[in-house]
Amino acid sequence: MPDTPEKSLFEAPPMAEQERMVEAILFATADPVPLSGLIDRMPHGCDPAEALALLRRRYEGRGVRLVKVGDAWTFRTAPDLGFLMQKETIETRKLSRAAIETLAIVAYHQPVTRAEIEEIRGVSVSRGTVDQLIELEWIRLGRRKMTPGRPVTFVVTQTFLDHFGLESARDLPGLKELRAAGLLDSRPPPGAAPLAGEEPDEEDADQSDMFGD
Amino acid sequence: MPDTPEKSLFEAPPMAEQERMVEAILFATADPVPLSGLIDRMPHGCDPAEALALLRRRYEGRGVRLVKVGDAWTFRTAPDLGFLMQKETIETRKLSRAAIETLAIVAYHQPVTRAEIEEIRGVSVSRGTVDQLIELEWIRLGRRKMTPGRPVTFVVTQTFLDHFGLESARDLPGLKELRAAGLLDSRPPPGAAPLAGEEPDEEDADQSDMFGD
Amino acid sequence: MTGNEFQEDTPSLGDRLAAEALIVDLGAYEGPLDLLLTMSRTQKVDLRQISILDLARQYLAFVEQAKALRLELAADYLVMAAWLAFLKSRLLLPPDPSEAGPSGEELAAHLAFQLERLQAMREAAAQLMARDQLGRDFFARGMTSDVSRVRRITYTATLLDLMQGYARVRTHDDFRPFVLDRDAVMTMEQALERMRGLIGFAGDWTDLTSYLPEGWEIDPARRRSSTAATFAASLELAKEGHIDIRQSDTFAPIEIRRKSRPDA
Repeated sequence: MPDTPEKSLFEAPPMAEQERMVEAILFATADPVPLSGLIDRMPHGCDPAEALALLRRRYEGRGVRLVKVGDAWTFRTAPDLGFLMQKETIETRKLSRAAIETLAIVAYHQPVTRAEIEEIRGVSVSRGTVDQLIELEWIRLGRRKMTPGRPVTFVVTQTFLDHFGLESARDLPGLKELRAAGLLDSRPPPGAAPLAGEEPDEEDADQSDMFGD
Repeated sequence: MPDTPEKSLFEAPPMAEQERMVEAILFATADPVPLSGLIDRMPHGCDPAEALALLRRRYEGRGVRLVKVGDAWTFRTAPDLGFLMQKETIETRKLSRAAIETLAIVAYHQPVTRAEIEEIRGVSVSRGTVDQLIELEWIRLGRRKMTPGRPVTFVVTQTFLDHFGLESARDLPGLKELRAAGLLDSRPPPGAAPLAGEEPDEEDADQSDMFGD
Repeated sequence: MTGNEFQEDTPSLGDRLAAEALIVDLGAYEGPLDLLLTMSRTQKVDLRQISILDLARQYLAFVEQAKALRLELAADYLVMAAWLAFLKSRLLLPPDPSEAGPSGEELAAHLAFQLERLQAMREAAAQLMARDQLGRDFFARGMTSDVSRVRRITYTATLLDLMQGYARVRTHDDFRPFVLDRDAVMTMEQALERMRGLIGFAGDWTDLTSYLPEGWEIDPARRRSSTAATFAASLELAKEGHIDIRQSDTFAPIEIRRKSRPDA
């Protein structure tokens, strides 16, 4: 608008550019943005009201629409596509410590029986914990063990590997590597030294056994 | 694909409609959605790949862009408009020089072992450095190396690609030049011959896998 | 070019200042390789044409100076110094055919390669960090709860949680400060469970000691443990509003009774 009396020192950006700016701001902002908020954030001399009108027209009939909420503006998905959004509201919760430890033991020792998990953790494994891990599809039943009572075993699933970004359970670091990475801060007590010296090796041996290569 | 033999009972929606659907799904999510995720959520018979190509063209030069991250898709604001977004910026933890270099080494040499990182940097990798990068979800465990000791390896993640606006690890700046100059070879020190005999070949095989060329 | 020989023996003022600066900033270097890379920059040539011999001399001179200044050098620096001294002798002496192992040239070439590679990684890291970054230059969708229809709870954990969890369970045995494996121990949970079943029958004030499990009142260790547990459990029950507690005098028997609830 070169003919406005209070013409700024700097030319305002072209309208197409202002439209892009409004588009980016509304996209990235969590809450609807009032017109005043747009004016504040855009370069001097911009006219967000006009940019909004253009943008609104541009998104007409698209998968998302520019809508006015009170006196603020925001993008919303088109109402007729709501059926696609059903998976969008997922509430994530942190897994309990008991569940993480149980899961870790299954991952490192699979196939492992419930009794073995309890032996390693030193506490009984609640039914709910195992159920939860099965429901999450992170562990599943493996082959029965050929020991008295033929107990069922647990193994981790492909879903587990996907979730934790692992190519295989074999890629999990062993105790020695955990220690090297500083994930294992605690040091064995001085008295237990000879045992600690052997332990990592044994661990590694266990593991390659476990995954049978 | 109307000529496929197992043609579905319901006609797939027209491409313009599929484009709207992809647009709505991707607009609603902050995280990249893999092609498989789109296929899962869209009506049977849809071809999101084609819809994505159309959509990408539609958003060219706009305030937001459709970008590919690994095998997933997402909308991101145009980088030239970053200056408008200062209010949204979350203060990111400043990475140490060691962490930045380690990250670069993982990205360019993946899959890479801790020993290889140390060999390249000439110092031991401090505890916490790898930790921090894993916590940022920029690196993750890769396949174990088929060398003595079967050490764990590190590779970069999709989150890393997303953060640095890379479509794939192949698009790392200067990758081709570095490879041509032989600077990505794992060249063992002279005298360490017996081990070196097998390793480089395998390394190359692994790497071309990773960068998929 | 001709000045080169001369310079090696008597370093110029500039070189000396540079070396002193290096010593002062030793803490800024991440190990000997980093220091060598910095020194190699003073040669102002392509890393592939660098003179490893010059570099070795420079490094050894640096270590000597540091020693003269009684600066503490990390072991890494001394190991590198020893290795470079060995390399220097190999480069200077004519090759001995009877000697096994790689030649000086091979070793020097590898060091040059290492320096070049480290430099390349540094540059790559800088290029990487100079890229447009998510959350700084470009941005993700700000609002993600666009539609709220189905609410599904997913549980999440990170690989770090998993590895730390495993580390925790695999090490707790080593660190259990003491172990309550004695059978003469009653926990408060056990006492609480026992009392919950019993208080329903106790209408009037009853001595707390009558709640001790059968057989536990004789053995002193068992009596001590069960008394403490039962007492703690009764406090818990009082707190929950199930019972009243009284003690008429110091050391007098502690008595409890079920609380009569107004709504019961």
